[in-house]
Amino acid sequence: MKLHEFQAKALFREYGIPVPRGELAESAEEAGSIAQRIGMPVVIKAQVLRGGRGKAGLVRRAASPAEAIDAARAILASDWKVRRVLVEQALEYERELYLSLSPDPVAGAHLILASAEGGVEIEDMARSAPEKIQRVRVESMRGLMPWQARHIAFSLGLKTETARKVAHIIEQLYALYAGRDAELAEINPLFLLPDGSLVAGDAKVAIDDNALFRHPEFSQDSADFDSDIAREAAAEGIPYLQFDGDISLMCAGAGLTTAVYDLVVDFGGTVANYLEFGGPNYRKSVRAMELCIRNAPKVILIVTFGTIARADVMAEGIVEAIGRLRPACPIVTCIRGTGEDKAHEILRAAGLQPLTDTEEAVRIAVALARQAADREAGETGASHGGRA
Amino acid sequence: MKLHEFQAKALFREYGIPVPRGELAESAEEAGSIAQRIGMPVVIKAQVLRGGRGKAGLVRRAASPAEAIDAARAILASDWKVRRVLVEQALEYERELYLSLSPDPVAGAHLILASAEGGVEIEDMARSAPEKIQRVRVESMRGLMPWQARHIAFSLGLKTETARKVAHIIEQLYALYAGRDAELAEINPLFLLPDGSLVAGDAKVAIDDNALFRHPEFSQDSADFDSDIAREAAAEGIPYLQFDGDISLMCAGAGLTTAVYDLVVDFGGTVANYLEFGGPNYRKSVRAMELCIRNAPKVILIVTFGTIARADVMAEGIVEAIGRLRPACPIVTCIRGTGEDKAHEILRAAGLQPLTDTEEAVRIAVALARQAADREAGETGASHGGRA
Amino acid sequence: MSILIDTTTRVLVMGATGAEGSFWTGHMMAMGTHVIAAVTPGKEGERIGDLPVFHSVRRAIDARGQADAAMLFVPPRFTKDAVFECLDAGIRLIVTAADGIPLHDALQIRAASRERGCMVVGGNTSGIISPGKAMLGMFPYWIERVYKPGTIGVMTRSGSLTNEVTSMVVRAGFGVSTLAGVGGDPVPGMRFAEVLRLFEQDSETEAVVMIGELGGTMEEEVADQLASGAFTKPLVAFIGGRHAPEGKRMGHAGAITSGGTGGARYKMERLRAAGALVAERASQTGTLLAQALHR
Amino acid sequence: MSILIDTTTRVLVMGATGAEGSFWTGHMMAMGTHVIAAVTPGKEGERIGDLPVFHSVRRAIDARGQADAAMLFVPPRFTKDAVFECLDAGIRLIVTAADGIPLHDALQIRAASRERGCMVVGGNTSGIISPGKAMLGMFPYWIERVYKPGTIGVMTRSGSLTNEVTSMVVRAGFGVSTLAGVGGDPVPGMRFAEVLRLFEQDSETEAVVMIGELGGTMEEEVADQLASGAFTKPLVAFIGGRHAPEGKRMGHAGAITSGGTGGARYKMERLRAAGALVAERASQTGTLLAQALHR
Repeated sequence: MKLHEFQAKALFREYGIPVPRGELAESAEEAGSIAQRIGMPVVIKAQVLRGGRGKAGLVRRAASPAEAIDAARAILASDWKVRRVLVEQALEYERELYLSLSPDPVAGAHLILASAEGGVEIEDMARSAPEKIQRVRVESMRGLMPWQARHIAFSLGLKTETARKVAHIIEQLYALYAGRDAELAEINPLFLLPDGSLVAGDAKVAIDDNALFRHPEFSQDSADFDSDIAREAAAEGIPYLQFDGDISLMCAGAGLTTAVYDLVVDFGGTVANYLEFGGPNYRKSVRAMELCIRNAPKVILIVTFGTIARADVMAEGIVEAIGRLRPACPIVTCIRGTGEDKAHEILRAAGLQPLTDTEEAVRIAVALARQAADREAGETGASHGGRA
Repeated sequence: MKLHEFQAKALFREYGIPVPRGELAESAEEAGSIAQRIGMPVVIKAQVLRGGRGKAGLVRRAASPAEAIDAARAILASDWKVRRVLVEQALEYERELYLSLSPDPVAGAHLILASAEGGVEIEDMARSAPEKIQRVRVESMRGLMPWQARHIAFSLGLKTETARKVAHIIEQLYALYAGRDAELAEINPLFLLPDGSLVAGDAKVAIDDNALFRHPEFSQDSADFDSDIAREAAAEGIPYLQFDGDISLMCAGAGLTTAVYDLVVDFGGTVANYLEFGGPNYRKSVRAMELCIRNAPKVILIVTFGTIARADVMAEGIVEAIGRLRPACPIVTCIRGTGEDKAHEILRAAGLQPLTDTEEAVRIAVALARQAADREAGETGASHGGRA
Repeated sequence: MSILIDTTTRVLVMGATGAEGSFWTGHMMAMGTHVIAAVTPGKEGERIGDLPVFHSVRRAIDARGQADAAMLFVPPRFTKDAVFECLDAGIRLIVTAADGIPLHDALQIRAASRERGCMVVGGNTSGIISPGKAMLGMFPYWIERVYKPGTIGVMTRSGSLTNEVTSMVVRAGFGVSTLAGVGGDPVPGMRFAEVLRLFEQDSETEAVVMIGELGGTMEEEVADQLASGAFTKPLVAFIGGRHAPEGKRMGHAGAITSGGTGGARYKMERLRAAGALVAERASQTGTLLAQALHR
Repeated sequence: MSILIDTTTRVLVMGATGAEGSFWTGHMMAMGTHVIAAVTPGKEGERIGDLPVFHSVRRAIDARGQADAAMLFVPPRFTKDAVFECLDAGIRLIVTAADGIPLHDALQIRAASRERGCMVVGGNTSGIISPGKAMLGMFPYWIERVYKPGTIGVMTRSGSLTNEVTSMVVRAGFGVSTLAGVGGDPVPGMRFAEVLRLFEQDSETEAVVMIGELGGTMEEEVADQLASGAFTKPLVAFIGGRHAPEGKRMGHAGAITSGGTGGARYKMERLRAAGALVAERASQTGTLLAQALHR
């Protein structure tokens, strides 16, 4: 679960990591009055979870409350569906540093990365100038030792007093990362101000979804979903991703669904959504199909090869769903695994053709989607010319 | 730092370990009204740090407020100098269990001991029926794992529901022990009540003195010292033990002072106090001697053999102390180590005889103490007959 | 013998008293797995069929003798504790089915198992199976169709997709020596490279099929192994997520990329460059295998 | 060579920039100890005499090469961190003078050093010295009177008392091969039994003097070692606290007994029964030594 910048900065405050003065605004006017209160200049930053907001013009500087209002209005009106902006004092800095904590899956450890040259993507720096990155591995059973924070801070080539402050921030960032089960805690940039103090310019924190039961203080914010359907799927515990293509995937098993996604694209189709109803959700056919239908797909493609997720149970559910939901689009089924003979009987009885080969099923689904598109094109008079 | 039972039980409450209802009283009347409030029967328990209060009659049961007043009065009037009593509901129990956490210095671990037969001294049980004690070692870097608490609880031969509660109490006791840097956390007995619930009958917790800087919530209570002199010495950081003999030891180095104590007893003398003014305190001769004099000793015996604790500095301090305090008793000095030649000059100039052999110094001190005792006996007309 | 398990492996099952646990424990035993005890705190004295239940791993081992392996049907939030209970009892192979182990727990499990030289397989895995010998996990009972005994080692991050791919392997006339599901989590207890090391030494394994996907670096580690000559048998790889959009988590917690590394295409290139036969589609696996083994 | 240290031992000093630390570091070097670097965070670039100072142990080692040993003049509350910094850098012998290390820190230090097969001597110790060769710690500079080079190994829990006893050893005509102060804490990093194992193997050590006291089980462990035949040279023991009252802490944090075990008399009996020569008084040490070595 990725946190918004303003949420991450609230955590920073809790752990004693300095952040700029700032407040959250939901309207341009509110942004203006916050700017007034904080004092000029300010930065207006879109609170979105997607990367690249800077390049998209969603982080703007303002030298007056009026400019702040304009900037906030422009950001809130962008096609990124921005709901909130963070209005923050704009700081003059001498230098930008980089700090992060993330897991090291091979060692079963945590990894501290630090650089005296922040403000750029760490991946880019890792490629272009790896020697500028200091790394220290933190044993996961033991946790961070103070000497590790000191060693990394003093190895950045900073003045003694600055290095001591960096060491302290590393300890606090680790406390946050470990205490809140984060999968990432990053400060980029960490500003070094002319007076020698350090302030987190940005804040990226992602909490491990599997550990949310230990942290009831976090709740998925409705703004964090790609769509309403995605939010409903999450509430149901159904893995779901929103796309804008033609074919709704309603499959069982993450690996298989991903492979089917690849085949759809290989064969020239487009995906409306990724949806898994296997594992613990294999009795939720009706709910799964309901979510798929909401995308008005041209085809629903069902592929399963389950062990625990019984084919017959899923087939029954699918037939029930069709009866209740009466989807307008064709349904392609390729259901195998435990109880597949019975499943195939059930599907046949409901007038569906039980396929057994994944590639064949995907090809048929792509063909059906194309026919539907061509039909729509014919109906609306538009021509898809080049398409075969 | 040993905690009183009532302090330890307050910690138990904080960590969710059930304790009997109870309150602290400083007078017999107060004990009576607490008994009234809690309901009969009650137990009145002297709050003292010495062991053996049960055998000394300082734990008494009362069936009425009047009995409670009498019991409290008797306890407060005992020669144990009891200042406070804990008035607690007296519980009917089916069984007494034992639980403790303590360090394992060889393994560098913590040790959980548990027994389904509590209420007796664990050392006695370890000798007489070691098979009745369950032991689990807790790795000090990793801490207690829940499985360890379950394993030990389920190995006590209790009913499932009781075992689950014991496991929980073990986890909480460990949380207290680890979280507060305890050197001992013991529940003996842990009552199993007829309704299946568990309640800590007694509570022994000792906090590591060296870790008190991490726990400002604990402060040495004036009642916890053997004497006012001991309290003042502790405030000064001077290791001190109160005895009631004739010879004040004013030595440097724990091992050497202990060896001198042995020699005094070997040679027929008695010790008034153990006092170390070596290490960081070697410039505190005046303060050290002041504390010794308060015991009105028959001799002050000074033995040192210091490396960092410089002999000349100590000798100067001693001479200064004598000048300022004018002790009534003789002073025997055996000062060696760094700067000893200069030290001996200083002592000689002040009219003291600088000895260099520890045994000789102790023999002289014992002889002087005996002469003083004989003199006193002569003065008061009493006879010490048998003494040589 | 096969890698990791065979008919003589003495297995202890934790969480075998739940509905799912008892079903699969029964199935494991029916397939020949030598299960010696079940462990569920508070249930000592009960039995699952003939299988005695104990309060703790240590008590089970005291009563039944040392176990070589443990199968865990334990909820994710209790998995770390269960794994450490097994590690502390000296069990050297632990398979955990739990889907949803907290990341920091998984890191500690990984660290502890490495430190002791033990193997923890999973979480989020169907487990491991040496068809015809033993099984630790949840593999289909219509097993012969996709898990025929044979000489192909399979290692995988997926469940259903493995059924799909392995059915291709069988259709092409091969069988499976051992199938090891390392699981779909970002921090698996045992990594492909470690399984591959065992397959390299296994005289019953002629070639290996790896079913990987986007995210993480496990497939890259295998490419390094091939490139260094540490693995000398034919390796056929299928990598899911060639078209997965960046920054999206494709079902498995571990199936996500960011910043350009860990993509399926990149993995495929690395593997090809290191000498692996890489299938574009699952259906090609059998053909590539036949090609690799010159059949 | 002597046990633990000699002239070739490469030593790093932490906390050498403080008044006490710099004094004793200078003294260590004057006595021939091969000190290669000092470590004090924030002071890199400074020098103590010729000795360069570094921010961290790792930086010191990167610049000066691996250290064999570290001497810590670090306050007790920072000792755990300093010890781990040294252990993590692969330093195999660490001496810590700190008096007042928190108990739980000491337990973790002990566990970590055991796990890695390293030795942590102390806290609350004067350190170790092989007279004429090297010193890690704080031993008198009027050293020849009580620390003459020779063939007697000394191990002790005390400081001043050791000066007293060792002066008896020298007065009786002997000298010291190595003196190891394990310290007066209840959880010493290195225990008598572990020092004794080294003395057993040391060709330069003919006999050992142990200066013990009430509390703990270190002397009993030595008795076990003698009884089992694991130590074959003469051992002379002096145990302080024969008359110490129960439940009183006699100066050293570790010098306390309760419940009847750990008393000085009990230790003396155990040692005598195991074949040690046990001095009732410190002054007997030299005589017993002469008797043991038939001189």
